[in-house]
Amino acid sequence: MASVTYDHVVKRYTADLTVVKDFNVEIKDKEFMVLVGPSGCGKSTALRMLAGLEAITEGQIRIGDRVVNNVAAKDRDIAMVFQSYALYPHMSVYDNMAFPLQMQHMKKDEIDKRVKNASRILGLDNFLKRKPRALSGGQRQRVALGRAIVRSPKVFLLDEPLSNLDAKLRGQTRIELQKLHRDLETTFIYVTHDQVEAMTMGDRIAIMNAGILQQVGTPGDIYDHPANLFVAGFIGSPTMNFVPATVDNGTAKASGLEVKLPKPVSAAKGTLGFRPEAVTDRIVDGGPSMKMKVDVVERLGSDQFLYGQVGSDQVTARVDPRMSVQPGDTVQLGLDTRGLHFFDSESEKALI
Amino acid sequence: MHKLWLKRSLILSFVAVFTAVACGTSSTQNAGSVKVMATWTGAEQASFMAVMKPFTDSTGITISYEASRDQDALLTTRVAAGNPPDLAAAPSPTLLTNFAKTGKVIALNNVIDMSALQAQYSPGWITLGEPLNDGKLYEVYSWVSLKGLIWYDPKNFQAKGYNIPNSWDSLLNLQQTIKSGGTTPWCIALESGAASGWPGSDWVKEIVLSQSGPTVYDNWWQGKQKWTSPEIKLAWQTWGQILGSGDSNVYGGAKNMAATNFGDGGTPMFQTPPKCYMHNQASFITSFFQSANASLQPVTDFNFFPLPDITSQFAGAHVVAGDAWSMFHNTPQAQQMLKYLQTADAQAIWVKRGGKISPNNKVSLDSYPDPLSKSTAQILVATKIAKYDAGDLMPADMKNAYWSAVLQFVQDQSKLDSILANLDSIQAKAYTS
Amino acid sequence: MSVAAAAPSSSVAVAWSPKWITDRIGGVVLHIVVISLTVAWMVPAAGLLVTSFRLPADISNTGWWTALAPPFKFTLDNYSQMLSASNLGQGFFNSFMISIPAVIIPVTIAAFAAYAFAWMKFPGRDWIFLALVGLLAVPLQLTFIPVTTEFVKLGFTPDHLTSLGLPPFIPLWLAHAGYGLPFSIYLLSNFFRALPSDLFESAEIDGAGMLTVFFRIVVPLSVPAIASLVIFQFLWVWNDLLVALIYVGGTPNVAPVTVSLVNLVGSYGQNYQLLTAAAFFSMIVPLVVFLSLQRYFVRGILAGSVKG
Amino acid sequence: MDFSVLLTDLPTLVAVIIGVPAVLAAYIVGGEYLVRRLPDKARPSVRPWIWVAPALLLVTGFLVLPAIGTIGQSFQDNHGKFVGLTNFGNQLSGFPTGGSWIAIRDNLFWLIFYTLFVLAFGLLLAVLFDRVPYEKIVKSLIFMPMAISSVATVVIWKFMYAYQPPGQAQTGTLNAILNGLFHQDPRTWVQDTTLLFGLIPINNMALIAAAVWGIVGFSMVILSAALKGIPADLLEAARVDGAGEITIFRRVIFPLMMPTVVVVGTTLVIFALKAFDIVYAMTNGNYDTDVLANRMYKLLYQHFPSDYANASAVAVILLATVIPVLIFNLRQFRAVEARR
Repeated sequence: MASVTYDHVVKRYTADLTVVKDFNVEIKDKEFMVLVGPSGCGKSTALRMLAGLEAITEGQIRIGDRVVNNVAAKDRDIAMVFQSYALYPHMSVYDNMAFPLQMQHMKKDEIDKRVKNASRILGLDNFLKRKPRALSGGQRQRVALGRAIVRSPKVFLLDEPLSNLDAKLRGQTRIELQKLHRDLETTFIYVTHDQVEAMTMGDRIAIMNAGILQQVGTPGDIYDHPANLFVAGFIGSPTMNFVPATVDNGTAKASGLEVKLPKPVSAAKGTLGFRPEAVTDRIVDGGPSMKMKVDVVERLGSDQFLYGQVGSDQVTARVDPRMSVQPGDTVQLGLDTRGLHFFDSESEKALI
Repeated sequence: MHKLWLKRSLILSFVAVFTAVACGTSSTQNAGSVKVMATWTGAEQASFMAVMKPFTDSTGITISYEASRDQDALLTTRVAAGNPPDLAAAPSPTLLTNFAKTGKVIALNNVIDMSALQAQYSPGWITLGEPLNDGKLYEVYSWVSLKGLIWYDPKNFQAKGYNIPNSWDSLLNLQQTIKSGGTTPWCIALESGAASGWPGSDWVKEIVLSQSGPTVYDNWWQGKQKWTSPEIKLAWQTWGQILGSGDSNVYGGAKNMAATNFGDGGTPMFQTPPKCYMHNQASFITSFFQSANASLQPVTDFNFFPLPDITSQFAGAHVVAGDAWSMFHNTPQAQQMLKYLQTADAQAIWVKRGGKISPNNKVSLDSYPDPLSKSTAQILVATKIAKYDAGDLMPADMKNAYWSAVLQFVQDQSKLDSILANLDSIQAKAYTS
Repeated sequence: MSVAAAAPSSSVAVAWSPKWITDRIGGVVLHIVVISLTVAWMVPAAGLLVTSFRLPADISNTGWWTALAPPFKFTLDNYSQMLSASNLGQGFFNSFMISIPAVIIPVTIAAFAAYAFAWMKFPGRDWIFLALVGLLAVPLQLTFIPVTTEFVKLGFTPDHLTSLGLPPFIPLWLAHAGYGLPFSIYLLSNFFRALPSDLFESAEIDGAGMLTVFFRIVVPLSVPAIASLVIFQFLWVWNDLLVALIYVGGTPNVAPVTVSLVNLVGSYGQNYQLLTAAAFFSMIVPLVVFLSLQRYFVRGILAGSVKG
Repeated sequence: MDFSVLLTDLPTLVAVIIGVPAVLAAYIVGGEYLVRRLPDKARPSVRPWIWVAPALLLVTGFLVLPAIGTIGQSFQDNHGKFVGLTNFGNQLSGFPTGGSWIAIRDNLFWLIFYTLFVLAFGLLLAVLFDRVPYEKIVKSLIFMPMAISSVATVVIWKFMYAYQPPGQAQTGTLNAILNGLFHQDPRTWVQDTTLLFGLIPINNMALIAAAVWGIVGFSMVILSAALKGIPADLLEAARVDGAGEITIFRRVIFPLMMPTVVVVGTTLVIFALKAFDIVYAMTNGNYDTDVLANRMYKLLYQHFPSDYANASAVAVILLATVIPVLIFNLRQFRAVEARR
């Protein structure tokens, strides 16, 4: 088992097309690391460089202590699950899983043992003789996983493995993957554009945008302390409320809200950020409050979301489901300052 | 040096793979063999092999025979590549003469028995083999054929009381008589794939020879007589008389002439009632008659008379053709074979099998298997003026244009002047290259 | 883990519904169209087949269809004459000895080259590929003299090779390969290019070398394209006359069966009716090749490989 | 037939069964072995050349060098003297009937009608046959003409086009139909230069039809293979979406088959430019049916001594007409490349 280190890694196709810029991450041994970001952010390229499918323009990638820049893909001791699964259509499930082992010239009975073991873990026992075209999407996905598992690689790479599954299956598989990670005790690197997958599965998350690493941290860390406006907006659903504000004497002023910042900031202008759950129906005495003209009410049973106008800004609030509100009502809401963020208008960096 | 290295390594690399099997496959032919290329296929191939059998039996020399009707392309490529056969026989000397010009064939004067040749062949056949006029023999003829045979069905002639015409005028009278009887006198078929038109060209050259004589004929194929000259034009017009205006003397008219294969040309003669009474073609046509109608017998069902003389001055003039041999490698075996082929004994073998006539005087008329070939041979022996097929002596461009001109002429005889003018323009270029 | 059943839901058409009726009519029309097109296409060949059982006299006097009505006057003459053609057995053997390598060599070489053109990067790739396609247009007749001239200089002639104990057909094999390669590479590389790249990458990570990827993934997945290429190349080589005459010649020990068959006809075209029987005789082998490879033209060979 | 040769011709037999595969395998394995010796970095730049080398070598020897020689020859006379564009002048003078113009015109007919018909029929048959359970049988029947040698094809079409004068029993299939069913006078199909629909002389069309008949199996087989490569679920999805069969063909099947259509189309265009066999055997260019390849053949082999100079000029004209097709291919090729 091994750690993975990206050390000032750059991927440049042409002089003016750089898809990964100065990428630095250290992924610990046995860690479940999720690379997340919108499509085209360079996360897949970062993964493919690690897999050995793309050349590294600058910098180093290390697996354990070994620099793998010039090591062929097959010698990196990694396994990869493709978004498309990339199953060999002319081979049976068994042969698909046996293929990487045959490539290592492993003995027949050892191959058999490993394939049987993997198929038991994945519940594929009854399908070993089938061809991929006779399998459902979820089964194919598990064959793809199986093909990676049999090799017991040092590092497991997964490139959006759930995106071709339907919602229900995706939920299940998410849990199974986490279980698999625990069982295999291997480093997992998982690429996705879905922040829910990232939040639920990752030990740590690395968020990328436009080829640049934005923030690395545990899900909780990133949720509570986003490093910048992008991360704050990307993680969490519904998204964080952003209202433009001016700062005067430690107090931020927005169109419909005034709040004393918990910490002094140097900027005079910026964006106030607070998650919907920080906006409550409980108003603390002396605490900040706001008037919301409610446009839409969403009741989810366990939660109730209000979407409306505060001053000239759009705000979402998560309130007690028992509170009775109708669209068109104007309600008075409080703000929990513990969940308050302030982002610099220029750098978009979090100042609070 | 470099080439040699390349050659060796190429061969070695293959040898390396095949060493296991390259054991003692030495095909030892003590007497050697001769590589021969000719156009005889089918039954003709069998006849040629029969000719060569006594030779192989007595000398032990084997014949490696390659037959192809694509001889023009094949032999041209072989010669250009430096890999020609030892001997080649061609149905027309054009190709061989060209190789003589470029020094690719060997003069035969010291190869064959010239005195025997002179004793046994009429001088015309020997002169034909000296196309460069440098006193050297490049081609020698083994078998020949006579053109200008008018085929007819004696039963039909008898039924109508028609007589064999013995003069040109009586031929024209006969065709008029037949026509007034409501039947077209002639069957003519010009289709011959890539060589379409040649049967009509036979008509024209036979008329030129018989009408204007050998000097005009020779000048004509040598490119010294213009196509628009009065003599040649007259020959076409004379053929036009045979065709009749708008080809009305020919069964099916222009369309049928163009669309019918020369091999099927004579068969309408044998329908009842006959569609035509006469058909001009060389002697090979009898095999087509019999293939289309297996019950037909020579002499009783079909016979021929030679095309009547046109100008009395040139009476007994006939167009002939033949199979010419040339030598590309002067090996002892090839020499022996060529000497064998000029003998009466060798030539008589094929003569007896039918389909060929020998140019050798020593071949007895009794060798001919049937009355028709015998009378052909008699005519040939009696021929006062024998001239080789003019088309085959012309440059290929000229020959092809000549054939095409035939096709155009039968479509519309009134265009004769422009057709001949076009032939002149080709003549001006074709002989220079 | 739960197993998501892949139960195909078959929809049962309701009999006599308007859709059911139009479907039925559509089906009947389809069959009529397919069968009549096929029959129309068969007419010329059927004419040849009937003709091949007719006497020469009938062939030149009446149309072939008249033979289909009484009195039936069919004959096997053409076939028995054709089968007694000189050198037919040797010609048949030679044809196989020519055709098999003349298919294996170019198809193998083309497959490798096509893979390189489709999936490897090297300078000038596109231009070389285009030039190859352009070479399809070179008239073969033009190449005979320059190439055979070099072969003669190199001792690459049937006689010389035989004297070395090598097969005399080597020049012909190479010629058929050279002439067949542009099309072969063009066809295969088009097919290879359509294969999903994920498969190659996945195999690469799995530890497969280029050769393994090629033989275990590319080739099995390209079976339809390779099968059709094999058929075409085989047909061209089997039916070839001119290239064989040029590169090995028409002597009986090396000539392919096409030479024996075409030489049935006399130099004036006598007995051309034998070609009708010959056509069917020489067609047998290519048709067997076609029929036996037809099972490789399967649907959806890539199904299940990518996408869910 | 005598099959005793099987025993006598042992070296050839062994070469075919063992030698040829052995040489090929030795090259492949040896090449890969060499590549593996190389440093990691050098491999990707060396390997492609090893893979394409045998193909390039053979093609260079058999096609490229002769083609270059031809281009050189086209600017020289038959004695090797440089004559500039004289040969092309010969071929391109006398428009519209002189030089090569008739052949160029007829090649244009071939280019349009042969390509169009073969492609259209091939596509139609592939799509229709795909829907019937007896596909294999009908495909084999349509394919059969491909297996007939060109010599026999010519015999077949001579029977189709045979002509007897009006009033006679027709022996040609087409004239029998024309005469028997439509009560029209028989035609001399191969000689008749009347325009068909005011577009193309009947005899040119007759020759093209014979060639089309012989080659449709080719386009059908390749297009059918491409058709089978289209995932069934895509078609099902389209059907579920309510698309009619024609719409499905136009919007789903045809676009997906486009790369293959381009390959087949390109090949056919080049076949049309090289048309030779049928024309040579049936008319040898008479009755205004000449084509460039036949013209070149005549100059080379029915012309003594061979007129290499003019034959080369004709060949270069033929080769030059391929360039637009190549440019189209390049664009298609780049487009596919960009998509992946």
